[in-house]
Amino acid sequence: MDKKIYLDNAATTPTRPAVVEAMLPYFTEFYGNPSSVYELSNVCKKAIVNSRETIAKSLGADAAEIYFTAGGSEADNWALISTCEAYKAKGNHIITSKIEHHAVLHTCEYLEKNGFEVTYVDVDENGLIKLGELEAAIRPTTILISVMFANNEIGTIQPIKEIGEIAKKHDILFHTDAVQAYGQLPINVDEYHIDMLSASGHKLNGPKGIGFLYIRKGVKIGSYIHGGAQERHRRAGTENVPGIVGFGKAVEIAMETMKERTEKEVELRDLLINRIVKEIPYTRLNGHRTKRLPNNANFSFQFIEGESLLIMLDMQGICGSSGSACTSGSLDPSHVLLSIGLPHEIAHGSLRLTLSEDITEEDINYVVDRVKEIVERLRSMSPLYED
Amino acid sequence: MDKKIYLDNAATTPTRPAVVEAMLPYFTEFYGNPSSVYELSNVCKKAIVNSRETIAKSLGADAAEIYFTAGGSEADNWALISTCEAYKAKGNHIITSKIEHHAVLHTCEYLEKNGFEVTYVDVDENGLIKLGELEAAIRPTTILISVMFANNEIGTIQPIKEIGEIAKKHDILFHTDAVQAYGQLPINVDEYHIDMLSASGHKLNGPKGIGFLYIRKGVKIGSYIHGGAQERHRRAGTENVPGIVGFGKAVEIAMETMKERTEKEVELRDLLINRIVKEIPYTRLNGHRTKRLPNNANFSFQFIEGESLLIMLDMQGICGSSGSACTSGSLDPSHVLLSIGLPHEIAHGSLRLTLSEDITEEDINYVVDRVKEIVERLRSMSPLYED
Amino acid sequence: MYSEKVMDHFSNPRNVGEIENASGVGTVGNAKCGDIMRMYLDIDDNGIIQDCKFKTFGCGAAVATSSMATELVKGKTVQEALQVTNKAVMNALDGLPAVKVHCSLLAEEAIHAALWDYAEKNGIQIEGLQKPKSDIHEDEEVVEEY
Amino acid sequence: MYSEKVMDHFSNPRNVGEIENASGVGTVGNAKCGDIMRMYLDIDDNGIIQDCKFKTFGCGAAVATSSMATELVKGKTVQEALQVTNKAVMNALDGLPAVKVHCSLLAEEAIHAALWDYAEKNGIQIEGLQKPKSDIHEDEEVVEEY
Ligand SMILES: Cc1ncc(COP(=O)(O)O)c(C=O)c1O
Ligand SMILES: Cc1ncc(COP(=O)(O)O)c(C=O)c1O
Ligand code: FES
Ligand code: FES
Repeated sequence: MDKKIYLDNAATTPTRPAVVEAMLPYFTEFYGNPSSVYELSNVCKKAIVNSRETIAKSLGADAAEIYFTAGGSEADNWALISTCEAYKAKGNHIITSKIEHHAVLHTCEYLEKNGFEVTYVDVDENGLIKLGELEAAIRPTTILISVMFANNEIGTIQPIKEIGEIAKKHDILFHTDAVQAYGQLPINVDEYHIDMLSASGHKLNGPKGIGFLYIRKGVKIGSYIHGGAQERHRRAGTENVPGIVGFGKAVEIAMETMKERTEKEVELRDLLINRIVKEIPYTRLNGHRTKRLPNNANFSFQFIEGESLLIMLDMQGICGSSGSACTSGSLDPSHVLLSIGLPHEIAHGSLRLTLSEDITEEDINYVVDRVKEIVERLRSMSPLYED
Repeated sequence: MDKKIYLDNAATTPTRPAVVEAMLPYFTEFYGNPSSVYELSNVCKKAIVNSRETIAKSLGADAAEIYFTAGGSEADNWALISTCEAYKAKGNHIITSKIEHHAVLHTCEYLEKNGFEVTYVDVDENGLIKLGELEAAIRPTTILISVMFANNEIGTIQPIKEIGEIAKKHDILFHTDAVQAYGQLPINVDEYHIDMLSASGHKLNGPKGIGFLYIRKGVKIGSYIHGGAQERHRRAGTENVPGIVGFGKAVEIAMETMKERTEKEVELRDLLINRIVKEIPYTRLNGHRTKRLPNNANFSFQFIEGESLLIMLDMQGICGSSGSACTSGSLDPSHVLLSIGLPHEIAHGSLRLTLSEDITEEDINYVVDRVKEIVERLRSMSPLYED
Repeated sequence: MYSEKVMDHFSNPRNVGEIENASGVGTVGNAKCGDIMRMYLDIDDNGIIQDCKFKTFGCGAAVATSSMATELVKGKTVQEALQVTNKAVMNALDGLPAVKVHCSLLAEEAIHAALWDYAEKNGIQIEGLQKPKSDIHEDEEVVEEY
Repeated sequence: MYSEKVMDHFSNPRNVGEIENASGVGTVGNAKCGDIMRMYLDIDDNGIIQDCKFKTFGCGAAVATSSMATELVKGKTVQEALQVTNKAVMNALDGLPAVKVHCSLLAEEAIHAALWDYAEKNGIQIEGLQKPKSDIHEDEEVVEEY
């Protein structure tokens, strides 16, 4: 296919050439195990220190508060499960939202099976968490609040600072899944009163299979992967040195380019949103109009189904994704779209397009034109659409 | 430094250039999230299938029984903790050995804190598990036996088939940590009655940060990392596609070259062992003389301490490691060396040299000469050595 | 993910549309995934299916199986059409991924529903045809193949 | 891991060896890591340390701190030698990794032990010197720095 317009940057991103470049020497040249004594390993040790410092700096954190993991899911599991273990003497209740990623929701279900209680706070029609409901859910036994920084499907950015303040006021730990927000939005863990934060390398043009959990000093959670003394005894396993180096490089670039990138993406995102909503009838934008990730657009087209739409877009060289999770083994429509109040059949026909800095205005116009055609075509095939 | 002889292949290995080559396209070209719908992702999906099949074949297993993890430690944690969770109705007792890797031992300690009982079976002076003791330790409540395939420090290969038979006879699940053995020894999960097996990519010239857990069909353990539907719903997290591809390639090469490599390594390992033991007084070989990994040699030199030895070897361009764990944050001497009966101060002066196929006879002779000089020098500085 | 045949029938679906005054119309939905399929049959006096059209709100597999199913029943007798099972449709499409098997059931059921409608309208009974459920629940465990 | 100064003193340790008929000899061990250090002092009639030698069974930091400690006490009075704390030795070596701080304590204690032996042999009391433990237990939590 000639054309390829990748608009699924919320699913994963290409690794930047400069990131791959930075990683390469650590495969074949500086391959030492960082725990070893010899010089070869010191190079690796230093490379890890550098990445850790770059990341810490990006969050206003201390290097000793950054713990590398295999990705966002592990970081989420760790934060939730180990907090419950460590603080169970204090209580057995945690609060989260209905629109968290499965890495949080399924971990909560697991915790529920193990004697913990979870309150899933509602969101409004824009996907914003209801702060009053959140605060009202707090019990004397509440040990953790976990709310995502920004949603992966609809892009809505939560009032993290306000949530952090509520947590702090009630002396409850606050974890945020920032897998989508990190690298896209400025984050300061002190300003937002964040105690733990999850992030993943492959969402910001870093490599797959690497992430981190920020753990504020004083938060006494144990290990989730037990074994060797890596990561200050808190996360066992030989360090993924190339992954850590690549992650550090990706963060460095993401922070440097954030401002410029955001400006460009917001402009094109808004062009995309405005044209689609105006030119295609029976269409709604999902997520908050302005409190949304700079690169996220999410639409529901009535009367059609997401997978068909995606395949047809793919045939036109456009990569997008859908709230419809048919293909990932589950047939339920997106829990996020249902939580913001969409009926099943409308949630079913949704399309998420997530931009990158490489997208041009021409791309966006091409995409809108194709989406229009395809939606029309699918509607003409739909038994629900009577024009 | 001119010379570099890397003899720490049990700690980690350089990633083969052919492996890096195989990975590269998956960073920048085929970067799709394998769970997505479009064609870009199908390439990734297929690449994962290929790696999975290569690995399954190498073990006589089914592709659907291989679950990718972030490394050996995660695989060990998963096997132990999730088995305990899934089978706790049957019992709360597990059996392991005293010389397991910390990824198993510390996980056992964690389980003990959570109501499980663990029997740590002794090994003999060669590091071989005592089968009689193992079988005698079985209780009606025993749900799992976990014994490593080969030891990472002293290289001793366990009678895995016999252990598997005992487990089978008593209808107990059998897990083996094969992180050191996989790629070095032929393994067949059916012949050895293995129900679960852990392995790690970076020990066989694959990338760091990728491993797998083999789970026999019918073993009903749940997830350890909860979240997305990846890995047949059993291990959440966006797949580390380049890592999986690299791991597959590394396994392919390791299996093809195993026979030849083993022959070469055994010959040079024996040259190393024979010269060191003969030419340096007050020296012992640790581990079984023949039932040992083809690339492993482990010595204790009386009156000297390991770290000093390692640094001096490094100055001569030789990378090795020591049972002494001073540098990894713990000051206790190796639990493995103590378990085979070494007194503290002798365990302290140990040296592990682990070969690769790139090592030559000339290298070995150079290494022996340097070790001789350095041991002599350190002894002359030692208050324990009165010549 | 999909075979070439599936992709072909998906991108160029045969027999999309409606039949006015059709001999039988059947609509079925899958409660689990929310997808819906409607089949129109034009059956002549000899009980031969002269034409068949469909409308589908569903995934790629749903569109492709609808399309293939219409092709398979055209020209067949009512009795023959009953043999067009979801397996037959899948085979004709060179298979479907395990998670997509239920989509092909939708096609089978839609044909049955249209035949049922035809039988009711004409006050006849078709041997072997049971009243189709309007919702397809599938209880088999879905296991992905690798 | 180690500073250049540590590496220098490790690779070329000063004052390795024994002093025959030393004025004072002290041996201390760290029960935790199993390492052992022995210091020999040659002290003249004015209480000036004329010579100092050591033998060490220990890690790189232990060797380097032994070596640096001997350098620091040589030529000093007994009272001055008491000021050669582990901190002073570490500073002179441009620091040590956190896990290696205890090794420098070994050096401090070994000097104290040798001074104690000297005092006992000569029936004198050295102000500020306490009977050294032969084993150093360190209870501080060891936290690695990144
Ligand atoms: C026997 C054994 N098990 C487990 C591990 C842990 O593997 P990884 O470091 O890949 O997590 C290692 C190596 O570190 C090992 O040698
Ligand atoms: C919000 C959110 N949390 C967690 C994850 C999981 O991250 P990973 O796939 O790196 O484990 C993702 C992406 O998959 C995400 O978007
Ligand atoms: S018809 Fe619903 S997923 Fe295919
Ligand atoms: S003296 Fe024991 S570790 Fe340094």
